[in-house]
Amino acid sequence: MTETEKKVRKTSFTKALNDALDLGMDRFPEMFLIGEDIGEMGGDFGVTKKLWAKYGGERVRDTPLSEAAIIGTCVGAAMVGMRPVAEIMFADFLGECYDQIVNNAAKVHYMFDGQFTAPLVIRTACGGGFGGGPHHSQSVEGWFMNVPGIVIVAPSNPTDAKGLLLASIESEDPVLFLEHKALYRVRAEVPDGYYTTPLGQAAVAREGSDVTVVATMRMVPMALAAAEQAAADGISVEVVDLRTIRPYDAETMLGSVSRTGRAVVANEAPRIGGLGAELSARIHEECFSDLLGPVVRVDGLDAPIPFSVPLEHVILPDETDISAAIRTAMEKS
Amino acid sequence: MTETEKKVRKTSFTKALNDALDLGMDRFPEMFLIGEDIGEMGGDFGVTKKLWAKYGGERVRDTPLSEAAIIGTCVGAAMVGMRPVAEIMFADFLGECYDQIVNNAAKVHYMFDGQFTAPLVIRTACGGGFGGGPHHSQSVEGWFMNVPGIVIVAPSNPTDAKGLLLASIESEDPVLFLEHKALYRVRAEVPDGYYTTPLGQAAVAREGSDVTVVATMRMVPMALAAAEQAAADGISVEVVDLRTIRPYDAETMLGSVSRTGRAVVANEAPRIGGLGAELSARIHEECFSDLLGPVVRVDGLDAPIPFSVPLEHVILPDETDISAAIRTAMEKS
Amino acid sequence: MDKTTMLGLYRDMWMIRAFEQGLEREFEQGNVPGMLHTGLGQEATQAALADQLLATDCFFPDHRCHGINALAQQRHSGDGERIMAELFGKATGVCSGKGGSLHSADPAVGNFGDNAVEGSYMATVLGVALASKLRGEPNVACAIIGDGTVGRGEFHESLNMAAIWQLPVLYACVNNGYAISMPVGQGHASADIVDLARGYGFPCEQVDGNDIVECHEKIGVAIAHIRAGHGPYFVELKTWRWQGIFAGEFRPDAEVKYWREDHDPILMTVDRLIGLGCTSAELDAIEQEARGVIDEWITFAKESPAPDLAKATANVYVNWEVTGA
Amino acid sequence: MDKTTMLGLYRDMWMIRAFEQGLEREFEQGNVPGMLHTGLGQEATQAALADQLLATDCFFPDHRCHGINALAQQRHSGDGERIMAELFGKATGVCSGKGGSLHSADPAVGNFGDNAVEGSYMATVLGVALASKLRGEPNVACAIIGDGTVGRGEFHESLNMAAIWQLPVLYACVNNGYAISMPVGQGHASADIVDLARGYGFPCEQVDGNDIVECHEKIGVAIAHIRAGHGPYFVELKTWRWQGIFAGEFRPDAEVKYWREDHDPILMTVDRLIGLGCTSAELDAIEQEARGVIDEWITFAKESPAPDLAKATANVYVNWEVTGA
Ligand SMILES: Cc1ncc(C[n+]2csc(CCOP(=O)(O)OP(=O)(O)O)c2C)c(N)n1
Ligand SMILES: Cc1ncc(C[n+]2csc(CCOP(=O)(O)OP(=O)(O)O)c2C)c(N)n1
Ligand SMILES: [Mg+2]
Ligand SMILES: [Mg+2]
Repeated sequence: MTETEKKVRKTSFTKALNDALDLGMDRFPEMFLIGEDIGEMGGDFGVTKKLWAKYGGERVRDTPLSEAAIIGTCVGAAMVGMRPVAEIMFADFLGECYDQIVNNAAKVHYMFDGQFTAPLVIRTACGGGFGGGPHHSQSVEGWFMNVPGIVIVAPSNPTDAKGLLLASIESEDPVLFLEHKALYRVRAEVPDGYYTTPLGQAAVAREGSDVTVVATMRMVPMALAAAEQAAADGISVEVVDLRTIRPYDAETMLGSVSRTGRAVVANEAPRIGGLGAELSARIHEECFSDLLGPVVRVDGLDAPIPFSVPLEHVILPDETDISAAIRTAMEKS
Repeated sequence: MTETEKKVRKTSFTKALNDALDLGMDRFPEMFLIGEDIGEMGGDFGVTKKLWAKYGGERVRDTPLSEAAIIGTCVGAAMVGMRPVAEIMFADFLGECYDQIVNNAAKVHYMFDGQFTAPLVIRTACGGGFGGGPHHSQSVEGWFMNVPGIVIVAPSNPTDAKGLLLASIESEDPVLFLEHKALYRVRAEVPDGYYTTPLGQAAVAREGSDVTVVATMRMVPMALAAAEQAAADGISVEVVDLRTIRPYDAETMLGSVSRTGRAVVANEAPRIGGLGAELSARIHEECFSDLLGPVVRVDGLDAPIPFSVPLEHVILPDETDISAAIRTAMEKS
Repeated sequence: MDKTTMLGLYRDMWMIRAFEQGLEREFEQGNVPGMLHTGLGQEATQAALADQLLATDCFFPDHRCHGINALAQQRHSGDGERIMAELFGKATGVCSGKGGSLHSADPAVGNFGDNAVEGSYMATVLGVALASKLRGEPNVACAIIGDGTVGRGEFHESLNMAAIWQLPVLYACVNNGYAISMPVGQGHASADIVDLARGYGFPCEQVDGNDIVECHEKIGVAIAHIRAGHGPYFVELKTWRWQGIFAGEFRPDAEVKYWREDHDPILMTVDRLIGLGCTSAELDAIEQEARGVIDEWITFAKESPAPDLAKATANVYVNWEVTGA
Repeated sequence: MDKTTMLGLYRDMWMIRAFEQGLEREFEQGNVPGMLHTGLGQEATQAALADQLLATDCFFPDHRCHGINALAQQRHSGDGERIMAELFGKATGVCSGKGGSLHSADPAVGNFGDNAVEGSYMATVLGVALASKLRGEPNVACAIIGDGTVGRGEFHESLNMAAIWQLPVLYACVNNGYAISMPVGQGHASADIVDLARGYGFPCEQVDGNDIVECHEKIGVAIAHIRAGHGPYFVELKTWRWQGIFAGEFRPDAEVKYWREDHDPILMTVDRLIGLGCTSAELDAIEQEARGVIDEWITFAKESPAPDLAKATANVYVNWEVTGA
């Protein structure tokens, strides 16, 4: 936190994001919100509630179903110094504006050699677990991991959500801000007022000495629960919450693994070519001699996400999978 | 090869692909070609030359600049049993039809539980090294690595190019077929007539015993050159040409590394979140006890690809980088 | 329209309404997972389409199309209950529960499934139509799209490509006045979607989507045109959706009254049928019969088993097996 | 149009032609890396735009827009040679050689750079225009797009959004008859792009893009309309490109003759200027002067150093450094 201690109050993830947007809109006259049904309706998940009434339709801008135009508008506005924050209703729809993100937002700063910046934020609801089916449940960080120029932020709790969103709004780089749908209702103590949580820095969510679990978003509370369980079995688990996925905080992650000698990386997306691949590779490459055994990946099965809830449970990883991975990490070493 | 030995003749990569398309069009009445300027003009890189004259405009179909509609058309046609082969002029433009590939082509078979298949092929020219700049030079396999349901094929030589393209045309699964621009003019002995090279199978391009280099596309000839160099220094390098990137042939790769105990993975895309991450993670995880040292990744720097040729050389990996990686792999163990 | 046809459509509209009302009830009770969008209020549009599309045609339903899905399933395959079961995520569903409300398909009845990325099938439909054309088959490929979905770039790519290739595509644009909370006239340069479609040079027709007679006739004309090989056709069906989720709160009372009371597609048909000599009792019986069938479907869906867990990793690829973690 | 204005535009057209011809020569000699598309034959469209867009306006040039880039650079910053240097990939280029022909930008002169994914800036332009609108600045945001580029879905998304928000966007559609090898009438439902634009309800104008007087006047009207806050404007500029790469082979002789001989924008202007009393010698001098300037620019570009290799990893992120492998 960049400012002095604040009063805290129990706040939901959704409300924490809403507060961040409100504080940002208040502080930055160049900021505006844009997306489908974010105005009077307050957004599909309620994250922009009341902001339309407070800031008006010019700055809280409802759009048609034109995802490419939404992101293009953000890039253009950002190129001339505005601070647009877009909402793409479901992360699954980022395919509609993939070009705008990858070839435009992520590259204008570089290809014109610094003459433009693209200080925009794309907020989007991701993740499964609620019977949303194949087009409303995906974890999309893997789609963007190989794209230099983009920042990917992925909070796991309300406190970080607020601080990271404000840091994203302040960021001169384009940010893809992932909001896991299963976290929206989670409540925690969130400081009042304006504060930022720095981008590119992981947090040690729990200290431990036997094995490091590196996790993101909904995998973090699951990892913490698994850690609690493991503690009962005498295994001390350190949980690293990555918070920013790209560029990620290798130092904290590698430092932890060097100490524990064992690592689990947990992520909701399919295994092959996902975030877990990058983290596992990096840990192995840089902690090779410290590792007591191979890194264990926890992730979704290599399949789309089915509608039927019991089938969805087969595909998505959970606390049990993390517990099993912790055991494997202990056994293999 | 699935058929008996053929007469071979020196053929360019481009011509090998052209032959494959011709043979496919001849054999499969359900096959058609679709894309920008693929008709009378024969495609931006000449891969569809003469096919318009031979098969006519109904089956060799020029389109407007509508990448999403091109791929959508392919998916729809494939769902009713056609075998469309699309050309997306530059891989960089796949962002325009990302949704169609990821949410449609890759998922129709799964989400409707097998009632449809999507036997389509998307051919596209990828890769850098010719001053194409940030929007005509990208390696895009990383964009699709985390997408279950899609097959990614990436030939490194004319012989494979032909056989893999015919196998892709035969495939009931949707195939993203990557053609590295720097390979188009490469010539090799290519068998006459129809043959397929199986998808999902890597090839050992050179046998060796000290270190395994796993490479794709243009990195394969570079790896072979580096291997030749290394041989002069007494290092025996095995080169595995992955050929299919998703699903990839773990068995061949892991088998090789188990024997050599050392691995280099070489890929032209930026390092973070790229193909190399998946391969490095997998090798470490599965060959942990056989590895004499950490896997070394060779890839592009984490940046877009600049226009200026000397700058582009800074970003893209080459033979020298592979040689250096081989040395590192030998030293670190 | 003759009385028999109208009675058939009346019955079909009741099937849709009963389906959606039953579903809504089950959803509220927590028996239907995921999200729910219903076609309540839009029954005429769906009944008119379902009545005229053949099993050999193709339609891409949108998120409010349970009704047309069920009618097609019932008519061409005799097992409408499998659409209901799909929405419950059951093994007996048309996609074994893997698709759900937003992805129910059965090619045997011409149902090519929704794509929950709204509008993406405006591109897909081109391929189905092109295949028909290349094969010389007289099939119609129909994309059912909402007014909001017209915002997507694929709208332009699709209409343009259908035009230049003269593809057998029927665009059935269900203009119910809103995209979630966005009024059609605010989200588009024109509240009349045909205005955006006319530039492509093929016939565009605006229809009262709650008037079953007009719907049926105009869709019939469009289908005949397409089937005869004369290329694409755009029909805008002006209607209104009951479902209040999100958008409900923003709609003026007078508008609600007009559409729900004065211009309800079923009530309008009742008036017509009475005029053709039907009795209230006769019409009530049709409603009750529809409700009875739907109740049976719901029972079937509820009592059906969940899918075998092995289904979770089935059919990712044709040529490769996906195995557990 | 008065003689002074016309002479200025005549000079500008020669600057463009000399630039492109010089570039073409250097490209053939292997001095210019990458790909090359030229604006030869389309000089009037670019000169007319360059003359009326201010440094505080914004334009997104396409791949044939070296000319307008150079004119804007020259007029507003006095260093047109930096556009040439960019095409040679040199340190002195407007983007230090990182952008090249397809990505030359300098916001100080209103040049927001090409996006080599054709048409993607039809979306970007909305944001620049929206910013002007929100800030109450009377700036015009212009997207220069080819006829082929109209195929992209963003065409629809952009025109629709510009319309509903009444954004200050000038769509300058350079219809040169082909997209690589695709004739405009085969790639689109209409060979007249305005037909596809009219549905959005803002003014659309079709212009002889080789007639500098008509171009200048009609673009002037459009810009005045936009600057006055009356929302978007679409201008279709009918022209023809000389460049034969790929497409050349497919164009009928009569068409080539018409555009290159009978309807060349420079020759047409010569006739007009002679009519206004200019002498051949006077006009020749203008041509020679332009050629001289361009030769200097080429020399400058060739003699400029390659970019510092450290540039390769500069400006990936604002907040993070990217380091070597
Ligand atoms: C590409 C895309 N953007 C946004 C959504 C979220 N969404 C689902 S339905 C809907 C409104 C669609 O409006 P319309 O097409 O008019 O259909 P209606 O619900 O009114 O029948 C939206 C925005 C989506 N599914 N896909
Ligand atoms: C999205 C996309 N698709 C394809 C291309 C390849 N391409 C470059 S220029 C061009 C033709 C563009 O035609 P038009 O807009 O008419 O411009 P012209 O070259 O005729 O001036 C194409 C297809 C591209 N750059 N971007
Ligand atoms: Mg609607
Ligand atoms: Mg053109």
